Amino acid sequence: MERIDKIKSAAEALACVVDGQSVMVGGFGMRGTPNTLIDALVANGARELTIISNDLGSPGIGLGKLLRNKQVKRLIGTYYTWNEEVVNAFQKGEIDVELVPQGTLAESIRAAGYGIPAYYALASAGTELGEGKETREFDGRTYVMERAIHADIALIQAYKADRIGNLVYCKTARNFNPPMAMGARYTVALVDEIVEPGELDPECVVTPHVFVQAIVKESAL
Amino acid sequence: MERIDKIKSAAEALACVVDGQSVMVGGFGMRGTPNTLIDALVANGARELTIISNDLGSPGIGLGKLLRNKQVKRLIGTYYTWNEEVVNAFQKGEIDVELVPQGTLAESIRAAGYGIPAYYALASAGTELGEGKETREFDGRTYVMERAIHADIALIQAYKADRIGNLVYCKTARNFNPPMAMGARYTVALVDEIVEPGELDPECVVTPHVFVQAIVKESAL
Amino acid sequence: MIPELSKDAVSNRIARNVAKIINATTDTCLVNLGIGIPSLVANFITNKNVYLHAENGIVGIGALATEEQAHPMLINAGRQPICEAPGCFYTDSTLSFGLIRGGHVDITVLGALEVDQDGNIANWIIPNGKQLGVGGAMDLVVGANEVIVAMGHTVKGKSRLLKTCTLPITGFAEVDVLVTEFAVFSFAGGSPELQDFAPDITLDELRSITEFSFAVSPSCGAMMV
Amino acid sequence: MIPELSKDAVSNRIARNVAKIINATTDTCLVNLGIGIPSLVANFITNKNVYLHAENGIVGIGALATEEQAHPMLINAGRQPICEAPGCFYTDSTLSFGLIRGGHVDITVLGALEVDQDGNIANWIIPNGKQLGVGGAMDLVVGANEVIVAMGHTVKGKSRLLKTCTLPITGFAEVDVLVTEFAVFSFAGGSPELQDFAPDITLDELRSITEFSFAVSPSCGAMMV
Repeated sequence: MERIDKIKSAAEALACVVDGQSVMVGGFGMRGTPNTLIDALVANGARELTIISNDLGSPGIGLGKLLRNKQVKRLIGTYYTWNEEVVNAFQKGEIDVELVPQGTLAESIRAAGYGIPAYYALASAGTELGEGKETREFDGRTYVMERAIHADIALIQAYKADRIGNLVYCKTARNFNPPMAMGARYTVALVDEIVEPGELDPECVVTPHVFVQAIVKESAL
Repeated sequence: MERIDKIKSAAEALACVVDGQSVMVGGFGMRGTPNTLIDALVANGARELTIISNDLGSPGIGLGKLLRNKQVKRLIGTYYTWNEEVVNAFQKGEIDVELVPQGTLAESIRAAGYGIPAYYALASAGTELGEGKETREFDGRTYVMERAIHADIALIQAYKADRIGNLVYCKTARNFNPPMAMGARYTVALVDEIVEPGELDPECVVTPHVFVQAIVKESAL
Repeated sequence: MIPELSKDAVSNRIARNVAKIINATTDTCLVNLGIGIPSLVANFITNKNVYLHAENGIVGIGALATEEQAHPMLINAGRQPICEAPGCFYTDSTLSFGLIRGGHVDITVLGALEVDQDGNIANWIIPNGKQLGVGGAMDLVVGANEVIVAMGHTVKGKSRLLKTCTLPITGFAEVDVLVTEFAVFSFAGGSPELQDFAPDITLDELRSITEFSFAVSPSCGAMMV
Repeated sequence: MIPELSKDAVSNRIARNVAKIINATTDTCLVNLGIGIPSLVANFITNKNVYLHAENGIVGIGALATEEQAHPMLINAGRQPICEAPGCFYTDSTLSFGLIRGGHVDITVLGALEVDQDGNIANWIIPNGKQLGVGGAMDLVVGANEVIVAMGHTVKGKSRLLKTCTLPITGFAEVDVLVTEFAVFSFAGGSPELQDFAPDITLDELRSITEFSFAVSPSCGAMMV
């Protein structure tokens, strides 16, 4: 049997996204954000989405486009101060926002990929963000139980892929992309360059091909 | 202030080990086992040690030396069939052996490094190895609660270090070495080669210098 | 008469029949090969969408290495020297088992001491025996989507295919397929159903060396020998 | 009279006095620099055993980058372009926060909205305000061994050093040191003790813009200005 081809156009790769799904999107402060895939998601038009991401870009930029296009129902993330439209929409009750400590967000997504249903963390215990979470003492300190955060789809950005989907990243554009690749059922990676299997150093692969279902090459490059 | 020098002889690096401590030792099937550091631990002579490792090498070889030298009180690991002296000593009641599923061992050590006191895993639920462990249902399946596994000292093997302690590994000699570097208070890395800071690709560092307190260069090389 | 096969013949026959199942998969497929007979399966994989995983930290195992090819730091979970396949990658034990625990391993091929009619598997300890080690077996049986057991049909003339396991259990009702040198059973329906058996044995002979009862699939055919 | 300092002067003065504390450490020291004033601290670090961490995934930050030095994919947690220090490494958000949660970060320098006399810190939300984001603040205050708060002493003439925080708390009794443009307080004893204050302000003036009561260290000296 011939090798399955994971390389697709952005539109093809996102054709399966439908209303109401949860979508993890990599990036931190506009680095490592898969903008071309976000554009394809805007074109796809799926609504009522739950977006799981560190931030929501800036007004009308990056993930901010999804909010302007009314595709967002709920946000799970850490920092929306960079996009005042999120703050406004939240205060008007137009969207739900679940703020999660940044390390908890990363670890809960990783837990989903690693088959861990729940773990304990110190962050947020006793604070407003920890309200409603089950607590438990270990060695004299109070922890909250955190559940794994799964998603239907992950949209990530990487520097290079090999043809089967192994990925490497560039500097601080790595951020949430590797755990998100693991936390979703279906991961689309936007990359600057595609090479043959064997051309990436097997000691330096950051995201294994196992976690990547579709590869989209950045078209402007 | 001058930069602190982490490069030491094996004897210097292990001088702090005393009776009764817990020592994590990297390696799987004799690859990635820091043999020169094990020899130094034999020379140090500390007794009543708890050794946390995947296996115990072969009779009289690798970690098997510690057993012959009567330095071991307790083993926490996954697979001792390769060393019949462990099986014999366990059956005679000379040492305690706590068998842990291999993935649980790795994850519990990693949890120690990541500040996670406990998490839930499927492996061993309902089996003899799961006896006495707290259980809990998530989404209809029964999990056991696993606690982080900490150690006083980790002895690991890597391929190259830079002078401040960033490490890269060689092929399947990597195995338990990276999580163990994180799970102990004091980590000694045995390496084949030492380079200057900046000579390792910052995208490819596997164990960050933060986790390495002493570097020992393999003397035979 | 039940043929007496050499140890090598048993191992190779089992490995080839396991490989046949894996080669027939049609999507990308991540496969973990355990210690012993399972590691031989690597030599018979021809499907380009199959990637082989060893829990000591590699995905993308090629064939077992010859003495000239062997690299001192490159082994499988059974400590055998192996080759790299293009696109392979190395990882530590944490991610290696994250692949398993997280359900990303499609198939695991494991040796066993006993399998019973409920699909229970025992393969981690013989109390007071010479085996003391669970390795990755408990992680694999619960984590992998499909569990294929590869083991010799009998030990010292006694069936290892039992009504009820006598040894401590590794995983409950986790066996999906059981391949011995004489038969391939599926547990898809919750109890063993014969899928294929060896042309050098009769069905009656097979029953005589199999303690558990089994159904016979309407499409039952011949194993590769 | 209390001097009116420019925003830049406030920021730089605070950053220099935080750096002074960090430069005085004698072991290897991993330091996380938060958004805003804390990120300026990078420019004043001279101790070779200090390594700077940004939670978006780098350890080994050099100075803030000039326009010519800036790399499009290299920023700190405040989205500012930065330089690499030799021996730096990149990681993902998981390990980056493992360093924090696991207690491997020796010092975190954080901005804040309010600090109170019990060492509570509020810095993640202004209800119905323009700030909606916790970022890494909650992970940092509980994970880092030492929490240094770097913030302007007042906002619109009102003290941010309060008897009791009015905003939702980020972490309870976690503040170890508080540095403003006019004073350095230690919370080692559980309540604020003045360590140093600015030469351009009197102790009475300092009390007049500080809501919480504080002790004065016997060795109290002058801040760097």
